[in-house]
Amino acid sequence: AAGLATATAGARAATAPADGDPNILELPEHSKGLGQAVVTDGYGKPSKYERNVQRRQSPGLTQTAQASVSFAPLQSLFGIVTPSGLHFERHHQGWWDIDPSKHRFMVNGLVKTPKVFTMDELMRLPAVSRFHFIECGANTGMEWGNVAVPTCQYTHGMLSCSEFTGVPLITVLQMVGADLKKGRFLLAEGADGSSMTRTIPMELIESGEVLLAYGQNGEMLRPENGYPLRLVVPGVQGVSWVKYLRRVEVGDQPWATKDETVHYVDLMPDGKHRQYTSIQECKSVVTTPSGGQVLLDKGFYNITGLAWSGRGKVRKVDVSVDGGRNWRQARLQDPVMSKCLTRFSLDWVWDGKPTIIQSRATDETGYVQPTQRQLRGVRGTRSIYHNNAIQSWLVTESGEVKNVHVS
Amino acid sequence: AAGLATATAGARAATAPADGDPNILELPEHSKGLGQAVVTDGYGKPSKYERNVQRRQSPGLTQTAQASVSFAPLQSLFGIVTPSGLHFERHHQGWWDIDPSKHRFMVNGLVKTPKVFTMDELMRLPAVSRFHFIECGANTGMEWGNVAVPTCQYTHGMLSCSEFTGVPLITVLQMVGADLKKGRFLLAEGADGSSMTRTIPMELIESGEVLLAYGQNGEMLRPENGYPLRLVVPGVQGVSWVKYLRRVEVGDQPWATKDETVHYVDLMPDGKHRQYTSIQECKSVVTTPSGGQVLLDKGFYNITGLAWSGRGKVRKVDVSVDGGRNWRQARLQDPVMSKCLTRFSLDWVWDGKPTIIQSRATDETGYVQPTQRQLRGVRGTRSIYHNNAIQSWLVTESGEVKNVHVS
Amino acid sequence: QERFPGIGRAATPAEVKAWDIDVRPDFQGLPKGSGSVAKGQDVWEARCASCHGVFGESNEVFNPLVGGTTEEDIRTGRVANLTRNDYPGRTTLMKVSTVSTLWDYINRAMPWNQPKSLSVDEVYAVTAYMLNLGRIVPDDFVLSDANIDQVQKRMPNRNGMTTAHAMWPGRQPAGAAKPDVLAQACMKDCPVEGKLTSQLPAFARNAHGNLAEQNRLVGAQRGVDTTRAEGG
Amino acid sequence: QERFPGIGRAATPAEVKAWDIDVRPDFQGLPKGSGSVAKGQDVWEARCASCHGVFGESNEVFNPLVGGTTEEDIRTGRVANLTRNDYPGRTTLMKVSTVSTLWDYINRAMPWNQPKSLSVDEVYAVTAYMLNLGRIVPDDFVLSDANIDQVQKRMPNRNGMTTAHAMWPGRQPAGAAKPDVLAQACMKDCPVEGKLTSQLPAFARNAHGNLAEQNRLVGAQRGVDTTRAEGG
Ligand code: HEC
Ligand code: HEC
Ligand SMILES: [Ca+2]
Ligand SMILES: [Ca+2]
Ligand SMILES: [Ca+2]
Ligand SMILES: [Ca+2]
Ligand SMILES: [Ca+2]
Ligand SMILES: [Ca+2]
Ligand SMILES: [Co+2]
Ligand SMILES: [Co+2]
Repeated sequence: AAGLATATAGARAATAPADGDPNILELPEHSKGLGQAVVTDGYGKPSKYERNVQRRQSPGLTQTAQASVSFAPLQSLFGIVTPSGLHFERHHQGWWDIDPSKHRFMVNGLVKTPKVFTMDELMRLPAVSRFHFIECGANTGMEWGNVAVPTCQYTHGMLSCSEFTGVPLITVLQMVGADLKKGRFLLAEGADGSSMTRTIPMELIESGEVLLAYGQNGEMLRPENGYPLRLVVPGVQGVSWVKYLRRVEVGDQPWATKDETVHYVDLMPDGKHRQYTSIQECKSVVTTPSGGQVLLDKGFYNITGLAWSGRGKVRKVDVSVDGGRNWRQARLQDPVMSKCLTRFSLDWVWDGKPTIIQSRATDETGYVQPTQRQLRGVRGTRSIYHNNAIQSWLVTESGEVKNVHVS
Repeated sequence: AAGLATATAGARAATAPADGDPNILELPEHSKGLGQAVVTDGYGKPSKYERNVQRRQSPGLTQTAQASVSFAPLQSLFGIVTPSGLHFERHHQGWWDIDPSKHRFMVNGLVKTPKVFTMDELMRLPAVSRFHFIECGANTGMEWGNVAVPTCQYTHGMLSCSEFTGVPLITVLQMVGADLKKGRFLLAEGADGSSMTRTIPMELIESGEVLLAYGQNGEMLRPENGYPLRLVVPGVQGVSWVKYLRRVEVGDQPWATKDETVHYVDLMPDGKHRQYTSIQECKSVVTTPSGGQVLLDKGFYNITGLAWSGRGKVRKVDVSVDGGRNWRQARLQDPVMSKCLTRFSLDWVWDGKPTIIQSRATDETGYVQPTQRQLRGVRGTRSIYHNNAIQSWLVTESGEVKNVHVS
Repeated sequence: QERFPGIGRAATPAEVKAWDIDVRPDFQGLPKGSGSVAKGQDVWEARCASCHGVFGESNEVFNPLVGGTTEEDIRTGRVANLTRNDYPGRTTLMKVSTVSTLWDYINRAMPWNQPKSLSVDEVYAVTAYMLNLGRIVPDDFVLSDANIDQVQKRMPNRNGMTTAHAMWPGRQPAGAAKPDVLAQACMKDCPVEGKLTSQLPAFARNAHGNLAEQNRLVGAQRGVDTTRAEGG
Repeated sequence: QERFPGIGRAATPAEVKAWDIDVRPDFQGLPKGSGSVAKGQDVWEARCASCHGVFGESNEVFNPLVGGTTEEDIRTGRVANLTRNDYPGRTTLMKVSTVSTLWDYINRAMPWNQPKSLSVDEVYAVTAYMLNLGRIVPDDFVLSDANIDQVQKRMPNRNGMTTAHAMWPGRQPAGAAKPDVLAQACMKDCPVEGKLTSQLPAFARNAHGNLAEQNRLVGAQRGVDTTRAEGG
C-alpha cells in the first residue's frame, strides 16, 4: 500500500502533530487579510484548485476533432445537475457560436401553413423548464467488448443532466395546423454543416415532452450544446436532440437519415441492424468510488452514483459490494424526476480487502438493468450503441479502483 | 413609439421581404463550413452573444468593493437554477480562493469531544443534494422608501438558487456527541477576514435541513460563494449561510454577533430593532416583463417570474395585469420544492395600453405576500431588511417597463 | 462502535484555543485583559482612524461608528433618535445593544485589512476608546474583563432589541408564533387606489448604466436605451 | 382568433425551397437531375478523395466508405460479412440500406469542410461513383431521379434493417412491445461466477493521461498516479 500512503500524504487531519495541525494553529492568510472585490468576474469561474475537473477526449477514439466527443467528468460531480461548462460534447461537423438574432426556425411538411419564427418570437411563447438527462446512444459503447478505458468519465461520460427551458414543440405544431393524423413522424434538422437530421416519433411530441429549448441551467444553451435552439427529446439518445435547430418537418414516414441508417443502428448477432433504436434504457453507474481512483484509507465511505431511465422514473437502485452476490437498496435523492438523473448513495465500510462494486437500477416500468452477460446474451458484442449493462469496479488491496468485466 | 421601433429593428421575422428573409435564403456560414473542435474549452463558457448577462453592482450602494454586493441578472434567467457564474455575491471582507486540502472544520462547545475534520473526511460522509434558494436579508432593501433602482436585477437580484450538496450538519453533531438538550443554538464561523459569525437555531439543524455544503450545481462551490465549505441554511437569509466555514460551536444562548446586533436587525416604527429575524418570508417577482425592458410589440407574452418562501413550498402565485384590481392564478412549474425558487408563468396578450403588472405568492402555511402598503403599515419604512412586498412594473404605451410604487 | 470509522479526530486544546474566539453577551469566551481609553486612542489613530475618522465620525466613505446617542439614552437603554423618522443615518453605537458584540467583532475582523492583528489588550483599549467617544465610559477608564459587565449596563441601546417576531425558525427566543403582516389573496375587483407614488426620477434614468446593455439581445424584449430620454 | 397573436409568420415558397432539402426513402424531396459515374469520379477525386481515399477505401484516418459487399449481397439484400464476428470494420456501403440516405447526406453535409457546395447533378454523379465503387451500378451508369428507385433494389444491405425492438418510443414502426433483455433484481446469494474476464492491460495504464490529474484534489479519494506501475 505504498501508493496509498503517497496519495493521502497531507490529506488527513488524523496525522496532526501532538500540539495540533499547523493549518489550524497558524492562521491562514485569508483569516488575516482582505479578500477580493465583488464582480472580479461578471461571469465567475471555478476555483483554481478545481482545474482537474475538465471534460476530456478519449485518445484515439475518433479520427477528427470536429466529428468527435468529449466526456463529462462524472467522477467529480455531485447531485444531478451537470455544470454547463462540463457538459459532454458530441459534434458531427464542429460547433458554432450562432448569432441568435439571425437564427430562424421553420416548420413545414404536413401542416396548414408552413411558418417561420425568430428567436424573439419563440421566446415569447409559453415555456416550461424541466430537468432531463441527455445520453449519447454510444455512451459505454467502448465496453461492448473488452475493457478499453479506465475511468467513468470515459465509460459513462457521454451523459449530462440539465434544467432545460423551452416551448413544447406541440404548441408550435398546433400553431401551424399540423396534420397529426397522417403526420406521425417529424424530421428535426440542424443549421450547422452536418445539418443533422433525425426522425422523432409524434407520440413523444404529443405528450408535450419534446421541447424547442433555448435555456439550459438558467441561462441560454451553450454554443457547444446548440445555442440558440436545440430540440430536447427526453429519454431518447442525444443524437436526436438536434442542435442549432433550424427546421422541423411533419411527415407520414421516417426519414432513414445517415444517422438512422449508417450510424446509431445496433448490429445484432444475426447480422441485422436495429434501426430507430432511440430510447436510453434504464442504467446506472457508481461514480464514487470508480475507476482510476485510489481510496484514501480503510473505513467509512458513502458509495454514490447516478441512475436514469429513458422510460420514466428510476424506482430503485441496488448496490453490491461483493461482486454481485448480495445487494442492498441504495438511498435515492429526491426529487426523483422522469427521464432525469437520480443520485443514489449507500453507506459502506471498507475493510481493506479487494472487492467488486456494482450498481443496478430498476425503473418505474419494472425494467431491470442487466448484467453484461445478460445483455450480450441477447445482443452480442457488436451493437456499439445502447450498452446499459451493470458496471463493475474492482477495489484492490492498495485502494486502487479499476474498470473490470466479470462473468 | 419611436424607441420601440429601434429596439425591434431586425428582430422580427414578420418584416421579411416578399421573396423571403435573407437569413433563410442566403445560407449562413455555419451551414456551409466546418465548425470548431471538441474541448476547445475543457471548461466551457457562454456564447459571446450572451455578454449582457452579467452580475453587476449597484452604483453608490456600498462604500467599498470588498464589503459589497453584486446582483444576479434575474431578468435574463430561465427556470430555477442560477448559473454559478451569475450567482449573486455578498462579501463582508472580500472573497478568497482557499486551498481545500488545507482547510479544516472544527466542532466545539457543548459536545462530548471537540473534533477536527479535513475536507476529505467530510466528503466521505453520507451527503444529500437539494435545491434551495438563497436570498440576502437586504434583498429589495432599496425599495423600502422610494424607487431607487430600475431593474429586477437591482430590486431582487440578491437571490439565487442552486442544487447544494453536502453533509447534514446533524450527522456531524451526532459524531461529536453534541448536547442537544442544553445546546439549542449553534454558532457558525467563517475562515475569511470577517470570520463571519451567525447563530443558527438548533431546531433547523435537527430537521436535517442544514448542510455542510461543498457542492453547488454539480461542481464544488465557487470561491465567491464559500469554496470549499459553506453552511446551507434553507429558508434563512444568506448571511447565515456562512462561507469558508471553519467552525461551529454548540451553545445554550444566541451570540448577538455584529451581524445580529448592528446589521441584519430590522428597525421598527417604535424605534426598536427586531433581532434574529432570519426567515425569508414568501415573496415573488415578475422577471419578464420587468423594469428597464421594452416590449418588442403588442400581442402575446408569457409573463413569467419567480416565487419562493423560507417557510416551505409555494402553494400558488397570482398575477395581476391591471395594477392589482383583478388577479389570475399562474402556472407553477413542477417540481415545486421546499425553500426553493418556483418558476411561474401566465399567458398575456398586450393590447398596447399602459398597465401595471404584479405577482403575489402564497406559501403552504397560507401566508400571503403583502402589498407595500400592508408591509409598511406594520413595519414602517426603515427596516432595510426583509422587504417581501409585491413588486409593481408599469408597462408604458411605448412598451417601456418601469419600476414603480403604487398605493 | 463508531458509525463512521476513520473520519474526524479529537481537536487538541491548542487548536480549540486558536479558533474558539467568539465572545457572547454573557461574556463567555472573553479572555482576561484590559486597556485604557488613552491607549485605545493610540491604537485607534494608528490602526482605525484612516477608515473610520479620528473621532469615529467616519471619513467621506465609511459609515460613522459614533454619534447620535445621549446621556439620557445611556440611562434608559433606548436610543431616542431611533424613534425619529427624520434622523439621518444610524451609527454603530446607536444600534449595538451588547458591548460583547463590539469586543468580539473588533477582535475577529478589525482592522479590516489586517484582521486578528490586535493583541487582546489592544482590543480592550480600542473598544474603551470607542465607548469613550460615545461618552459611555469616562476619559480615564480602563476596560477589562472584570468591569465590562458594568459597561453593559450603560450601553445606550441595550433595551432596544426585540425578538417578538415570527422570523426566527423553530422555537423563538421569546418570539411570536404568527407572522406580523397578514395579507389576503383577493382575486376579483380588489380595492386598489392605483396611485403611482414613486418612480425613478428622469435624472437617474441612466444611473445604473445603459440598460440596453444589461438585457439579452434576443427574447420577448430588449433593454431600454437609457442614454436617451424616454420615448426619445 | 389566434391564440398567440403576433408570433410567427407564413414561410415564403422560396424560403421553404431553400431549407427543405431532405430526401426520404420514398424519394420525396429528391430534386430532378442526373450524373454519370464518370463525372462522379471527377467530383470524387477533386472534392472527396483527400479524406476518403481515391477508391473510397479511406486514407489513414477515415473510415472506409466502400468495401465488404458482394454480388451475392446485392442479390439478397443482406450483407453476409455482417454476420461474421471476425470481419474487421464495417463500411458505409455494408450498412446503408436506403440509397436516398447517401444522396441526402452527401447533399447536406459533404464535402465535410464545404457542405452544400455541390450542385444537384454533382450529388447524383458522386453518389453514382460511390455506388459504382461498390459494383452496385455499372461503369457507364447515369444516376437520375428517374432510375434511382431501380438502384434501391440493388442496395446490398436493403433487407438488413429491423425495427423489431422496443426502443422506438410510442407506437412502433413494426416494433416490439417488450424490451429484449429481461433481467431480474436478485438481492441475496445471487448466482455469480465472479470471474474477472477483462481489465485494462498494464501497457494502457497511462494511455488516457495521468489519472491523478483527472480527479479532484480533495474528496473521498485521489486519482491514481498512472505514470507509475500499479502499487509502485
Ligand atoms: C481599511 C479600512 C478599515 C480599517 C483600518 C478599520 N476598519 Fe473598521 N470597518 C471597516 C469596514 C469596511 C467595515 C464594515 C465591514 C462590513 O461590512 O462587515 C468596518 C466595520 C467596523 C465596525 C462595525 C461597524 C458597523 O456598524 O458595522 C467596527 C466596530 C469597526 N469597524 C471598528 C474598527 C476598529 C476598532 C478598527 C481599528 C482597530 C478598525 N475598525 C479599522 C473598515 C476599516
Ligand atoms: C475534409 C474531409 C472530408 C471530405 C473532403 C469529404 N468527407 Fe465525407 N466524411 C468526412 C467525415 C469526417 C465524415 C464523418 C462525419 C460524421 O461523423 O458525421 C464523412 C462522412 C461521409 C459519408 C458517411 C459515411 C459514414 O459511414 O458515416 C459519406 C457517404 C461521405 N462522407 C461522402 C463524401 C463525399 C461524396 C465527399 C465529396 C463530395 C466527401 N465525403 C468529402 C470527411 C470528409
Ligand atoms: Ca463516426
Ligand atoms: Ca454595511
Ligand atoms: Ca481519518
Ligand atoms: Ca466559544
Ligand atoms: Ca410577429
Ligand atoms: Ca421535405
Ligand atoms: Co451520439
Ligand atoms: Co446579506
